[in-house]
Amino acid sequence: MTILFLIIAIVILASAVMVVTTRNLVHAALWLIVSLFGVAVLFAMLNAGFLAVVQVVVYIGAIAILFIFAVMLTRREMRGHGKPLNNNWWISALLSLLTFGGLAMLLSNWDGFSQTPADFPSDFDGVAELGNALIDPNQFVLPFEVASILLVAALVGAVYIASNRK
Amino acid sequence: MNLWTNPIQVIADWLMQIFTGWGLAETLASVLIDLIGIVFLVVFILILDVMLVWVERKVVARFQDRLGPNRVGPFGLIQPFADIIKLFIKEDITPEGADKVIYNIAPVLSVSSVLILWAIFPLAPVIIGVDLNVGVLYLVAAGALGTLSIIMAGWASNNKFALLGAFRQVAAMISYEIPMIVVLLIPTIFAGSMGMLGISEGQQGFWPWNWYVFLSPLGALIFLISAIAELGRAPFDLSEGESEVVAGFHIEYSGMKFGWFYAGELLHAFTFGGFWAILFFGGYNFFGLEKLGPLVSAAIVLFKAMVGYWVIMWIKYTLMRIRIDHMLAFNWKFLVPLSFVVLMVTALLNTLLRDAPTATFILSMFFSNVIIAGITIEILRRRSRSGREKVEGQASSGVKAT
Amino acid sequence: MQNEWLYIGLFLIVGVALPAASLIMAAIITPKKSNPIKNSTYECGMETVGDSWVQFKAQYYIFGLVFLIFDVETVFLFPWAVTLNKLPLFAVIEGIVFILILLAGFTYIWRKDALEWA
Amino acid sequence: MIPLSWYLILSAALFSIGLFGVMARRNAIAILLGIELMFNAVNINLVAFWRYLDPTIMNGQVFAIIVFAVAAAEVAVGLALVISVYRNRKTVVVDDLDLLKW
Repeated sequence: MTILFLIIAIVILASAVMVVTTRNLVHAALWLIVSLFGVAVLFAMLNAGFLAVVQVVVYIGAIAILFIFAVMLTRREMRGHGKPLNNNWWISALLSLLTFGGLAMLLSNWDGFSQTPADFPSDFDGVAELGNALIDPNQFVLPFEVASILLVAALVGAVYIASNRK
Repeated sequence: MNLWTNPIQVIADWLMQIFTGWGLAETLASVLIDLIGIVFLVVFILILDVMLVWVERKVVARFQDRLGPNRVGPFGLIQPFADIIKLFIKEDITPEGADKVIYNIAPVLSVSSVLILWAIFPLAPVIIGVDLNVGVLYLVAAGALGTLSIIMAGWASNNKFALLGAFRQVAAMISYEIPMIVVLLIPTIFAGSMGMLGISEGQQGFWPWNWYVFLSPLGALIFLISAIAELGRAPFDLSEGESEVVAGFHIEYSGMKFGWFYAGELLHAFTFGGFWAILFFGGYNFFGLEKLGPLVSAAIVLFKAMVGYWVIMWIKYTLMRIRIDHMLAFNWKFLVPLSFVVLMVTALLNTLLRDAPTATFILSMFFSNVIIAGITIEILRRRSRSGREKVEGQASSGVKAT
Repeated sequence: MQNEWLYIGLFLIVGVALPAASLIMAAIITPKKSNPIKNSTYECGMETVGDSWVQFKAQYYIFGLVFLIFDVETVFLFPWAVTLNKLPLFAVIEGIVFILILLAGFTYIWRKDALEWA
Repeated sequence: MIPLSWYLILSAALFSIGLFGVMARRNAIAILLGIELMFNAVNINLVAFWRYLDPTIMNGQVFAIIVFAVAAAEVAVGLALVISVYRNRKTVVVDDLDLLKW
């Protein structure tokens, strides 16, 4: 179990590094897929099977495809043509390292840092529970409907921006 | 428990005894047994796949009034094996400028995106890889990997035709995925479960009235149409418009890599025929025959899958290719609204009629679908009539002007 | 739960390994006599002109975009559909409202001709 | 079993890598890729907390799904903006997009 986690973590982080450093954007999008697939495996390890499958459906099936479409539409930047990173990349690297260090320090001071998992109920149907939580008026019915409105806003806005017909 | 009522469990127990006898740990032994089962299943599927090549060629020959393969072996049965040997020893050409790694990954991903569907394929209540409680979404997720493999193949080939074909194919596939996902919600609603076994059990009964095709005939139809588009078969085989983009995304592939694309497509068609049968045509339920034993159930499912595959072939070899703009318009302006309407009506009726007797439930579900279909046809008729009048009006006025 | 996904993982590994193994075997036994003509990009016998990155229509992106939005929406609907048999009427109405909001946006972009291919 | 800290450290590292991508990349699409990494770091945290604290309370998973919706909306609008900018300025390199500096 631990070994599996370590392998997955290394895959996720290594491909994430490839995402932010690769010159070829299609390769970067494919590395992103590898990284996100690793995250899906983590979700499955955490007993969140529904989220693992949704991760594959949404990220690999839709978002990655959308990225590749967008890269193809803006193809002039595809090849060579200068550096992938800007001139101040070392400041960014420093800042990211600082962020990581800060986060790690903050987290390690927290009491529950090395907590072990809670007992998992044996006959637990995550999807049904999720459905109940989403439409229960005392829980998340408002976020559920607001998510729909958010999606509609994104749909209308993005179509308006992207289409060249005025 | 004996070999007839639960063969897999008996064999697994027997293997378990052997392995633990060798001194293997219990967990390791169970993983090993799983692995053996998977390898057997995958090899079985691949052999089935080889036979599908023969079936496809024979059936298309009959559709076109030919004989089909009949030289190698009885009825040409050995023909697909000869084909495979030929593909296997054929020189493999990687075109110049291709992105080698991605170019080689794409065919593997293409076929494994189909193979992993069999992990949740319920051949019988006790013969199933694993009954995921998110089975229906797993189907969609595997389809997402297939889409990815196509775009990878098209992009890595460094060929204009391949890229264009891949883009068209992917645009069509993702578009038709929407009605498919929406329609997949319908069996989920009826069964109250996303698991494939739950859906199969929801359709139990001696008579086939409980099959979801009777509760939602429109759903079954939409699933079939979008499955065909997902497969990229005629009439939706845009990527293979020979006169435009030649062979589409796999134009640069040769030898065994092409072979995997081809085998993957056939297996995909068969698998979707199977899932069509499971989701809408009762799965392993067939006039009580499934009670005889799991092997009979498995035979029933495979038979139904073959029928579904035959329907997909029938459509493929009957209809002509549809232009991409017509195809996308048909999806977005017809299938998507229709599938959402069917979903909403189904959800509403399912709740309103929860306490009604079964006969009332089935009949009202069926007739609600018939009414929706009637209204849809009426709307289409009005629209086409007004469109025709517009065109004819212009034509007649044009005649007057001259 | 854990074991289910372990099984899927094993299946994925076998499903990738078998085709990959066959490709590797094929790569070992096939003849390798490449020459520039053979390796050139296929374009109906013509010399290839320019880059393979042809300019694509923005419409591809628009369809991808609409697909993404609907995809995420159905993700919300799956838990709803699973529990639907046990829910009171208003919960079903909530789901239908959810769909109708999205269909309203869909109708809007339809009216704006964003779904036309040409 | 794996302690919670491992997941948290992994997610912090993923977040930092994403942050680096957002700050250092020149191409606007690559910046959006970095943002996706950050979203996923958040999701790992949410799901890990759900699993480790109390699995019967679904808050973590519901939040994760909302993050999916937000990520989808962000990608859709973000890439639409990139395409629109590309159409007008013929570039997606953010350093060259200095319209507001005039």
